[in-house]
Order: sequence, then C-alpha cells, then structure tokens
Amino acid sequence: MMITTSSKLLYGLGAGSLAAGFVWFVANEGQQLGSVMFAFLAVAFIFLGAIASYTRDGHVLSTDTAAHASSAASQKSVGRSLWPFGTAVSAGVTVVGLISSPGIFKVGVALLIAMLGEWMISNWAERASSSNEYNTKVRDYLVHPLELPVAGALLLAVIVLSFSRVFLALSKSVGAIVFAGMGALILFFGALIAVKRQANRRVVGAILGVLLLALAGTGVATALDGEREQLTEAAEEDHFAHRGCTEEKEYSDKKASRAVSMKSSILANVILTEDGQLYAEATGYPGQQSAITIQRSNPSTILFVNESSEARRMVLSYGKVVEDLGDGVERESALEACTSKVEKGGQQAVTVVVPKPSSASDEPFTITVPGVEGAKIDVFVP
Amino acid sequence: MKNPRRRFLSLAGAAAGLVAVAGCAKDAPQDTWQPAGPNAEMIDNLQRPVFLVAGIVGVIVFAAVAWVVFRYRDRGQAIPEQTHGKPAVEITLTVIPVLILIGVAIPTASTIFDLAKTDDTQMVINVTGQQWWWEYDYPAIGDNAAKYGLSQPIVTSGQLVIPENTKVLLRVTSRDVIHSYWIPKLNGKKDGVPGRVHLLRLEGSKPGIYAGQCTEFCGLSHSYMRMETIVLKRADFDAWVANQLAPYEAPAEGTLAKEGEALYIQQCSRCHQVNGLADAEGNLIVSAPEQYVVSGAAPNLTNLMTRNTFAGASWDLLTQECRDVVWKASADEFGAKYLAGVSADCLNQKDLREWLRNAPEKKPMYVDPTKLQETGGKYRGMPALGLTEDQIDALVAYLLERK
Amino acid sequence: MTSTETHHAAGAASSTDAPAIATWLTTADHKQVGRLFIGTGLVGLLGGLVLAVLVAFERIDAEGFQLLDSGSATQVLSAARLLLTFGAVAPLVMGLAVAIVPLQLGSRSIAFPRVAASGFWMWLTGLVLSVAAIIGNGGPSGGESEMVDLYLAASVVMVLGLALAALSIAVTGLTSRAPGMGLLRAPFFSWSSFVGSIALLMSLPVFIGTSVYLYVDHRYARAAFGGNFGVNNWVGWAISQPFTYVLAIPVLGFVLDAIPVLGRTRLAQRPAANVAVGLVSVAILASLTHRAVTLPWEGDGFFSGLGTKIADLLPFGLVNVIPLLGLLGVLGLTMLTLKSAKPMLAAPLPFAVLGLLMILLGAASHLLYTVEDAALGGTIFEAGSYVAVTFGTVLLAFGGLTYWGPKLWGRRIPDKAALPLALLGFVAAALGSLPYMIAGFADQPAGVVDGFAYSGPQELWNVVTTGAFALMLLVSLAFIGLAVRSFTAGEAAGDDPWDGTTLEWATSSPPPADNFSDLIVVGSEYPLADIKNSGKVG
Amino acid sequence: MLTLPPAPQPAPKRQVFVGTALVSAAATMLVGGMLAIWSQFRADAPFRESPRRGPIKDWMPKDIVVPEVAANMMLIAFFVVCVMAQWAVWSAKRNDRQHAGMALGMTLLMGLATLNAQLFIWSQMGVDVRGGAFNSMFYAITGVMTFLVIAGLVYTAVATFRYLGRGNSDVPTLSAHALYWYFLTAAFSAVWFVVYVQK
Repeated sequence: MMITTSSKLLYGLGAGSLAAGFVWFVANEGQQLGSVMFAFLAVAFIFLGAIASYTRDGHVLSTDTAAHASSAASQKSVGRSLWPFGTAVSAGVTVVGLISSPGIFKVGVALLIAMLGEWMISNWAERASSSNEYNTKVRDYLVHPLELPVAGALLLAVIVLSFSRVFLALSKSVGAIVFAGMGALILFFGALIAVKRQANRRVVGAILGVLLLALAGTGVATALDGEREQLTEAAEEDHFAHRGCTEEKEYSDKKASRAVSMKSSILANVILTEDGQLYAEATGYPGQQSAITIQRSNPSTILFVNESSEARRMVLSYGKVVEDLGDGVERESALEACTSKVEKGGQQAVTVVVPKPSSASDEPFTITVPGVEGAKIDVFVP
Repeated sequence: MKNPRRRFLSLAGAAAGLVAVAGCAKDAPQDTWQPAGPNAEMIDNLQRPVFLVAGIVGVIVFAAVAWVVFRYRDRGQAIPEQTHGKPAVEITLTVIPVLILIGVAIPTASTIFDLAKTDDTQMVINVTGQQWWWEYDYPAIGDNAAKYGLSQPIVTSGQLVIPENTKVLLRVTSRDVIHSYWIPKLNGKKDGVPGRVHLLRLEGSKPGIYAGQCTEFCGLSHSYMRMETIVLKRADFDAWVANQLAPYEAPAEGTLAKEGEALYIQQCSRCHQVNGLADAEGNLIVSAPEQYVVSGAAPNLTNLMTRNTFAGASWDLLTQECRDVVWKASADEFGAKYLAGVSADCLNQKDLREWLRNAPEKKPMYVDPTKLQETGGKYRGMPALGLTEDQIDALVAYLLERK
Repeated sequence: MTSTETHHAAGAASSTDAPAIATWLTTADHKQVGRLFIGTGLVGLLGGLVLAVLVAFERIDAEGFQLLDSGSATQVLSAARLLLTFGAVAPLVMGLAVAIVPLQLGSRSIAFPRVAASGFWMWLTGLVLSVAAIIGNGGPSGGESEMVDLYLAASVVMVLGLALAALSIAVTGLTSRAPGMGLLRAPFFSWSSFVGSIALLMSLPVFIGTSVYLYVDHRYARAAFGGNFGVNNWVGWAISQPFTYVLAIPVLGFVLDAIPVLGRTRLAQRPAANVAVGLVSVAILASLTHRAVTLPWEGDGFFSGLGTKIADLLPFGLVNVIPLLGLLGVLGLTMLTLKSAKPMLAAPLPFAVLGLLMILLGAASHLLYTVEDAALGGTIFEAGSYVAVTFGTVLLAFGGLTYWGPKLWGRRIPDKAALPLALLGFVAAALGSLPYMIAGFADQPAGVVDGFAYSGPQELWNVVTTGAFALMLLVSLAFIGLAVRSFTAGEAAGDDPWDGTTLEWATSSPPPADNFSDLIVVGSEYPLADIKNSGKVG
Repeated sequence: MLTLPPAPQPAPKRQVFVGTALVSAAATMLVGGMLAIWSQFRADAPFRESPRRGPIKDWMPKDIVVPEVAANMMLIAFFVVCVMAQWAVWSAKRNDRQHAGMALGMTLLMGLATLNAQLFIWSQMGVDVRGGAFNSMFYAITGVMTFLVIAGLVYTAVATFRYLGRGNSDVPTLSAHALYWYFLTAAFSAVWFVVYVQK
C-alpha cells in the first residue's frame, strides 16, 4: 500500500501547507514571506510523505518472521560514548570563540572535527565484528597513532606551561631551591617505586595524577598571580628596544645583545677597560682605535663591553636637533643613543642611524662613558 | 639553403664562433684575464692552471662521451645485459677526481686566505651601495689622516680614486638592498649587505681607469649601477686630495653660474650636498637625507666635474673625444689628463641635460606617481624636476664650476 | 512478562565499572538521556518561575516601586520565557518522549541514541550560554553587543540540540516499531511524539535560519533586523502562541494514553484521535509567518464584503482555527472516553484533564487575541494565553512523570500527595492567566513592567498573577521534592502499576539496558492486553 | 593485515535513510525559511531607477556584480555530484567496490569544487558584510548553504569510510548519502534562483 499512515499525515500537512501558501498568496499580496515559507513547507512535507511511502512507514509485518531479527526494533542500543558530549561541548566552545576570539574559535572547530572523527571511527569499530575485545583493538589500532601523540603533546604542554609559570613567579634563588627540591623528590619517588617493585599500579597512577593536578593547579594559580617583580619591570622597560637616554634602569638583560642577528652585524666594539680606558675595535682597522667612522644614514650596531668594576653605560652623542615650537620659541635637544647600565663583564649593543655628517655639526660626535673621566672616542660620519 | 639541418648547423657554428671571438676582445674594460694589480694577479695565477686542468678534463670527458655515443649507437642490436658496479672502475673514477680537486683546492684556499689579509692595510675607504650608485667616503682617521693628508673626510661617488701601489681596504656595505662591488681587473667581488661591513682589498699597480659593475641584482636600474676605480700616481693622488679639500668658491656675482647656485639651493640641496655652500644668512646648507630620500643621501656634488661620470657612473661627463684622451693616455700622462677634469668644451651636454630634464626617463626609478603609494610617498632616485631650459642652462653653468 | 534480565553487554564498553559522572556524560541509553532532559528541565522550570514571579511582582506597582530598570525588564521577561519554554517545557516533553517512546514501541533502543544524547548536551550547552549571555546584559534588548551576539549564536546551538532529539524520536517512530505495530497501532504518546517531532523538525530550522540572519546582521551590519531590539520581532514566535502548542503535542498523547488506562476502558474513535493530534501540528503554519495571522472583522455585515471576508477568513481559519479544532478533538475524545469510564483515583488523571483544559483555554483565548476587533494586540492578554498553555503543558508533563515515572525509576509517587498538587497547579495556572486576560481587555500593555495605567483594579490583577506564579513555583518545588523522594525511596511500583495495555509496561521497572530481552510481535492496538489475555504474563 | 572475526551485527538499515530524509526536510526549511525572509526583504525594498531596465527594486547595491558564470558552474557541479553519488549506490549494489570507491572519491572532489566555486563567488563579489541589509543577509544565506555543503562533504567522508571499512552491508548508507546530495542540489537550485538569478 502506497498511502501509509504517516504518509497520510505528511501528505495532509503538505496539502494544507500548499493550500495555505496559495491562500496566502491570494489574500496577502506583497507578503512574500508566508507564501514562500509555505511553499517550502509543502515541498518538505510532500518529500517526507514520499519517503514514508517508499519505506512503508518502516513497518515490519508480524508475519514476516525472517525480517524480525534484522528489524530496527530488535537492535540493541550502542554502548556509552564520550563523543556526543564532547561534540556538544565543542559546539559551545566554537560559539564562545565566535564571539570572543579567533583563537578560541579555531580551538572549537578543531575540537569539533576531532570529536566527530572519533565518533565516526568508534561507530565503525563497534560494528567491526561481534567481539567487543577485537573491536576495541581495531579502534585503538586505527586511532592511537593519532590520539596518543596529541594527548602526549597536550600533557607535555600542561606540564611545561605549569612549570614555566611557577618559575616565572618565583624569585631566582627560590626558584633554584624549588627546582632542586623537586628534582630530589622525583628521584626519591622514583627510587621508592623502583625498590618497591610490587607497588600497586593504581596507587602509583593516583599519586602521579595528584602530582599533575597539583602542578597544573599551582601553574594556574601562579599564572593568575603574575610574574615576579623584576620580570614585569624588565618587560615594562622593554630592554629589547632602545629607549633614549632619559632614565637609568637597573634591570637590563645582558643577553639582549646576544641575539644572532645583532651580533653578526657589529660595526664596532667599544670596550671600557678595568683601568678606565675606552677604545674601539672597528672592522677593517687593526688594533685599538680612538676614532671610528659610521656610514651616514645606515643602521649601525655598536657593542659596548664593560670590563670595569662598576656598572657603566655608553653614550653616543651625534649632535642636536632644534625644534621650532612656534612663536619664536625653539627647543634644542641632544641626539644621543645609549645602552642601559651594564654590569661588569656585561655587554650591550645599540643600533643607531646617524643621518647627518659630522662636518655639519657644531659639536663633535663622540662616544663617552658617563662617570669615567677622559673616556672618549671620536666618531666621524662622512 | 635548401637543407634546414645544414642551415641550422651553420648558424650554430657562426654563433659559437662569435662567442669565441668576443672572448678575445683586447680592449675589454671588465676583463678578468687582464689583472692590473697584485690581488687580481693572485686570482689570475690561480684561475689559469685551474682552467687548464678543467679544460683537459673537459676535453677527455667530451671525447669519451662522443666515442661512446658513436660506438654504441643504436643499430638494432640487443640491449646488453644491465649490470651494476665494477668496483675497480668506480674506485678509480672516484679517486682521480678527488686527487684533482685536492690539487686544485690547495692553491685555491691559500689564495683565499691571502686575499682576506687586512693587517697590511695602508688606506681605508668606506664604500656604500644604494639604489643605484656607489658612495665612497675617505675617513679622516688613522693612516688616512696621518700619511695621506686627509685632514677632512672626502665624500665622492661613481669614481673611486686610489693611489698607485697602495693597499687600500674597502669597507663595503649597503643602505637598502644587497649590492656587490666588483672591479674585475683589481680583485674579486664582494657583496654590500645592509647593516654589515665586508672588507675588500684593492690595489692598482698601474695608473688608469678600471671599470666594474654592480653584480648583485638590486632592482629596477641594476644595469645602470656601474663604478670605476681610478689609480693615480702618489703625487697625482695628493693633488686630487688637495683639490677635494679645497674650500668652496662661490660663482662670481652676475654670472649664469650665480643664478645656477640660487637654483641649486632651491631645487637640489634637499638631497645633494656641496661642501661649504651657505645660504644668504651664512648657514651651511647640509643635505637632509633623513627627510626626503628613501635610500639615503644623493651623491655629493662638491667636486662633480673632477669625476668623469655621473648618475651611478652610467653616463660620461666627457664627450667621446675627450673621454678617449683620458682612457687612452699612457700611464705617465694619465694622472694629468684625469686631474684636468671636465672643461666646458669637453662636457657631454646631451646626456647631462637629458638627465636634468627628466632623470627617471633616462634611468628608471620609482618616480611614477602611481607607484608613490608603494613607497609611502617618497621618491627613490632623482625625480623629474620640471626644469625649464633656462634653468638647466644655469644649473649646468653652476655645476661646471664644481671642480 | 517479568523480565529478569538485567544488563546486556551492549556496545564496546560495559557500564558497570564506570564512575557515576562518567556514566551520565557518556550514556547513550535513551532512558538516561530522557532522565537528563527531565531533570534539567525541572531545574529550568524553577528558574523560569522565579523570574516570572519577579516580573509579575514588578508589575504590581506600575508607577512607583521598581526592582528592575525599564531596560532590563524586557531582558528579564525574555529570560523568563526562554527558561519556561526552552528551558522547561521543551526538555520535559522531549525528555519524556525520548525515554518512553522506544519502550512503547517495543524497541530495544531509540534510533541514533548518540545523536539524541548529543542533542541533550547541545541543548544544555546552548541554554547555559544563552542564560549566561542574558546575565551578561545580552539577549533581546541587551545592552552588551557581544553578549547579544552570544545569545543569538547560543540559541542556535540550543535549538539545534532540540532538533537532534526530535530527529531521534521521529526516526524511532517511523522505523523502530515492533513487528506488526503499524503506526495506527502505536500508542498515542508515541504517535503524538512522532507528530510533534516532525512539527519541530519543520519549524526549528526556520528559527535557526532566522537567528543566523540576526547574528550576522547584528554582529556586522545592524542594517536589516533592528539590532538587539529586533530579536524578539523575528524569533519571538518561538516563545509565544501558537508555537507553544507545538511543544505540547507529545504530552497530548499522554492524555490519550493515560485516561483510558486509568479509566479502565478503551479510547473511543482511535483514528479520530490520531487525526486530532495531527491537526494540532498545523500550528506551525501560524508560527512560521513571523507575525500573527490576524482577522480584521471590521464589524461589516458578512455579505456586504464577502470577497474580502473570505480572503481574510480563509488563511485565518487555516492557520489559527485548525490547531484549536485538534485540541478540541483531543478534549472531546477524552470526555467521550471518561463518560464510559470507571476511573481509579490516580494522580495522573487530574493532571491530564486539568492540564489539557488549561492548554485549551490558552489556545481559545489566543484565537480571540488574533481577532483584530477585540483590540487585544500589544496588550498583556497575550501573556495570559502564554501562561495558560505553558502551565497547562507543565501540568501534563508532571502527569506524564507520575504516570511513567514508576517505569523509569521503579518506584511510584503516592497519589495522595500528588493529587492536591494537580489541583493547586491548576489553580495557579488559572489565576496566573485569567487576570492577565482581563487586564488585557483593560489595555495593560505587554512587554513593559512600569508606567502603565488603566481604569480598573490594575494592582489587583497583577497581585493575583504574582501570587499565582509564586504558587506555581511552590507547587513545582513540592512536586520536584516529592518526585525525588518517591523515586529514590518510595514504594516499589512493580512492572505494571496501572494495569496498562501497551508495551512499556511489558518490561521490568526500571527496564534493563536494552529494554526487552525478546522481540515482541504485536497483533493489535493493545499488545500487552493481548499478552495478558493469552496468559503468558501473570 | 588483520583477519576479521565473523559475524558483524546487522545494522538497522532503514534508520539512516529515514534519518537523512528528515534531516534533508529540516534543512529544506532552514534554507526555505531564509529564502522566504530574503524574498520579503526584497519585496519590501523601495524602487530605484536602473539605467538599463527602468525602475527596479533597490535591494542589491549597485556596485555589486554577481559572477553568474561561477554560480551556474556551481549549480552544474551540484548535478554532477548527484550523478557521482548515485553511481556509488549503483556500483555498491553490484558489489563493485572499486567503482563505488571511485565514485565516492569523485563525489568528494566535485563537492569540494562547489565549495571552491562558492569561495570564488565570495571573492569575486567582494561584498562588504557591514555594508547593509543585502550584504549581511547575502553572507548569512550563502554561509548557511556552505555549512550544509560542508556537512555533505563530511557525510561523504563518513560514508566512504564506512563503506570501505565495512563493505557492501552499508549500501543503505550510500543511498542515504545520495539522498542528501539530491537535497543539497535542490536547495542550492533554490538559492541559485533566488539569490544569484533574481538577486
């Protein structure tokens, strides 16, 4: 019979929608929304009615005993699975990402893909054979090469991030002590487990789990608390950028100038010796120089090495600039490039562009070290 | 000719012959086989035996290939059994090239180290490449000041002037992109890399002009980026230095050149510098490269007419006739001819005027107004200034006095 | 049939050694999914009622006292309706359907169990995010632009979840019936769940599509849909009549199933009942036009402007009257059945009858609302209809819980305790809706809580509704408490507490993981009665 | 290679098919509902003078040009996808795994082609989403359509995976899969007509 019960309903609703659409079209001229909507509704209902007719309502005859075993009603439910829940949560993350940040959105989409993929594979694997054990095995065989590295990477990321947050929050000396203590603790536990070989796997697993949670918890807590004062101050100072010579700051990173790109392009080393002598070593000039030449308009990097016992800074003066402030008022300011204070044995580079020739300046261009009498290198810019 | 194959063969033969003959040019200014200084000679002494060895190997290989091609050409015979490996042959054919390469490597490494020596430097000159010309500055420090009378730095461009038999060390760098400095008759090439200083020895043993060309593709007008190195006898060099350091002489009042000076101050001094030129209030006019020019300063024009070229050594300031006089002068006479500079009679008016009229048309640069957006509104190279012919007359008159 | 079989080793993992929370998170058992829906729906109900009380309280003193400022009033109103409709009614009804329909159909499982489970979690995620967005000053008329965006996107997820659950139910109804069970032989709750699910599947996507428009427009352009104030103009239909009837369709089947069983009789005119339920689903037509289909009567003589009249009447009749006819049909059949019945005094009975009456009241009043000459447009009358339908549906859902709860938990709710709750709930529903209808005639505006005045005891009406909402809140609290206590420590129900005729009573209470140990072949509309008569089950 | 133990459970065959049909019908309403609102907005738009065609609805901004060739190619590609999906069913019914696999691969490829066409249309039209009613609604409706196509591609991937992993017992899944692509083609035809042709 082609007209089944449900198709009666669906065709009926379809016919109703069609009628409504027609009536709407006639009665409400210009109101396209209803007409179009009802037309689509009619199409959908009639399509469903056709499907219902085609599948005969999915009816299994009571007399067709051969079909009973394969009927949908006789199928047992599938087992439990995390992926439906995961999919929903991923959808939530995606939505939140849509509103807040592209990063979260991408994480949400990635999660969604991962969850749906897992869902698909586990659905397939569960029906691979009649043996659950075997099904689990094929699933793992298929998915573990993907799952385990990702899970491992995530675990590692949690550990590394937590560690780094903890140590960024602790002061340098305390950090060292904590690091040593933790190392000893790990060694101790490892030794304990090694000696007590029959240790319960669950107990060991539980301890590790608790440790991981504690580490992650401390990591989150310290991350929220912020980094130690010196680091925040150093970050504010922004020692990676040259910031003029107005203030002398304490925390400069001695290693900043060790960036490969900078160090590979040093125009001259300026060295302050222990006895307060200042000299330069410039490429192309043998030995110690008391004058250097800097090519005009070229970014040139000069490295200051402090071998004296006090913290010192290098100042490169290259004239002055006069600003017209209007109303006949002019402001004169010196053009200077400086390192921050460098401790004994430290070095720091400064990159400078000198646009004007030294001959055009009233004052000579020099490199000096404030506080050291007579320490001066002449700078020539052609 | 009826037979296309023969026709092709004869054409190919003609082309090959042309290439071969071109290699034999006697008067090739950029010939690597005609060294004119100890550094280039070191290279020449290395390349001749290496070329000989490589040539012999090449002939042997070509002959062997030709014999194999002919001997085993397809005559319908069965393909021989494909076997792999004859250890004796393979080892022999590995060991022989290794031995040859070792033989080549020893003098090569030794030459490289010799060429990199800097401890015998007598004079240091900074060389800065930019799009598309070379700037030379002679720092007034160290031996330059003490032994060569450079009481002030000299800045010039296009032509590098060095004293004869002097170990000059170039500190090569760049203001924008990578360029490469190469005077084939004096030494090998060296890249000028922004932010870095590379060292290049230069020494000329015979007075004369030695030409070169930027050898690292550096943009639109790479082919217009040339350079010449002038080797002068010591006395001539001292005269050249003295002239470079001579104070500025303003043109006489009422002359066309005086008009040109005013025009220069108004139009050119933003980018170009003439040392000692002062404005009405007596303030020195110093170029302001940081404000207007993308790639740094424009060439210093203080002694333009002592140089024989302009615009990145791409065009001669001398007419062909006068140029030949300088280029073909004997070693003894060369210094005097060169130091004479450019006189009004010898001035290559055509090219210089074209240049002043519309520089970017002569040497392509980013001055196309539609391209300005790409450069942030800044010109690169010399713009078209829209000068009238009268103004050009005045400027030429002014520049002619820059000796 | 006393099935002693407990757990089948179903699927890949067995359920015995997983911790409790993991069990709930990973379940694909439709009974558990249904219980999740029902449990969270009850929580949502309490939340919605609290907000409803708040808004009603705010209306009492229209001039002076203010708890909420005028801006947030719309938001709280929307939140209350969101929670009542999509946070309470929808999950309660869908939860019952997910849990019971496969049992009724003699199926061992719901179709696409994991899709159903995912549907629940999506609905929950979306609902939580929607509520969070409203709390963050989002939602309709929200001031925080990003939170409005979040509300729109989250409501899409929420509705998508419901649609997935509806998909599972509809496919189950269409494919997973026991051999021999044609759709006409299916129990009415299954039939009405099937019809309701189809109706939801045809209407919820329109909600989703409109929300996508709203989202894109609100986030980027604000050119077409009126920004945050336009939200309710475009998707408000989903929280008002007649869409509220669509959500109630499944529980109409509860009435049609429970009354004959509790009345110890058979339903008169079974096919008519099928048709009546089908007619109610026509309600989606009036929902999807995005605006009320109204009837301008204009007081002219009927024959003077016949053409216009017909042009007005036909669409009106098609989309507005037919669902009401369906509801009337259900009521009529129920009454017809009860006439010949010897009803037992069981709690589901009053819930069924009183809840159905409330829905009918709401639907009938809404029909009045759509007649333009009644001049009710824009008045609080609409809220009266909403309260009647929604509370009526809640009562039916409560009834469904008392009726099928024993099957799901194995213990029953004592009738004595539940009966008064049904009556009190009815009182609350009536007092919560009728005063608003009266106030509507007096032109109390809808959607605002302050600054209105009309001749009449306006404070009285609003005090009464506030009290009624508070009463409904108490009734709900009491019912939840009673249900929790009964289902955890109550009297054991036995497999077939009501002497039922359909297959859900043929398995143990609670049913095993796969519902039935053997496939039951069905020969009539009353398969369990057949089995009992044949003496197989004692 | 693993040797398979015997007797996989028979799958409920009709459910996937019926489920797909219901999803298709629901998605029809998704697209249809959006098109209905689109039509209403266009109908409500005021008139403006067009130099070529006299007064037209001021709905699509003047400076937007629909790349009709790309839209038509996209439509044609959809029809090709349907043929490919049906080919997979036909082959699977005849136990021809090679051809079924190839057909599924082609389905995926042509599906990706439609996606590519959509991206092309977006980039060609260069509609600014903030520009007005037409603009935001254009992205909303084409975006939803794209989402449905992506869902179809995922469906194809799942069907391929299941078919290749489980063999011919999954023919009903392939039929359902083909059904979904038929629906997509119908839905896109509607979108094509309303959005790209009528504009």
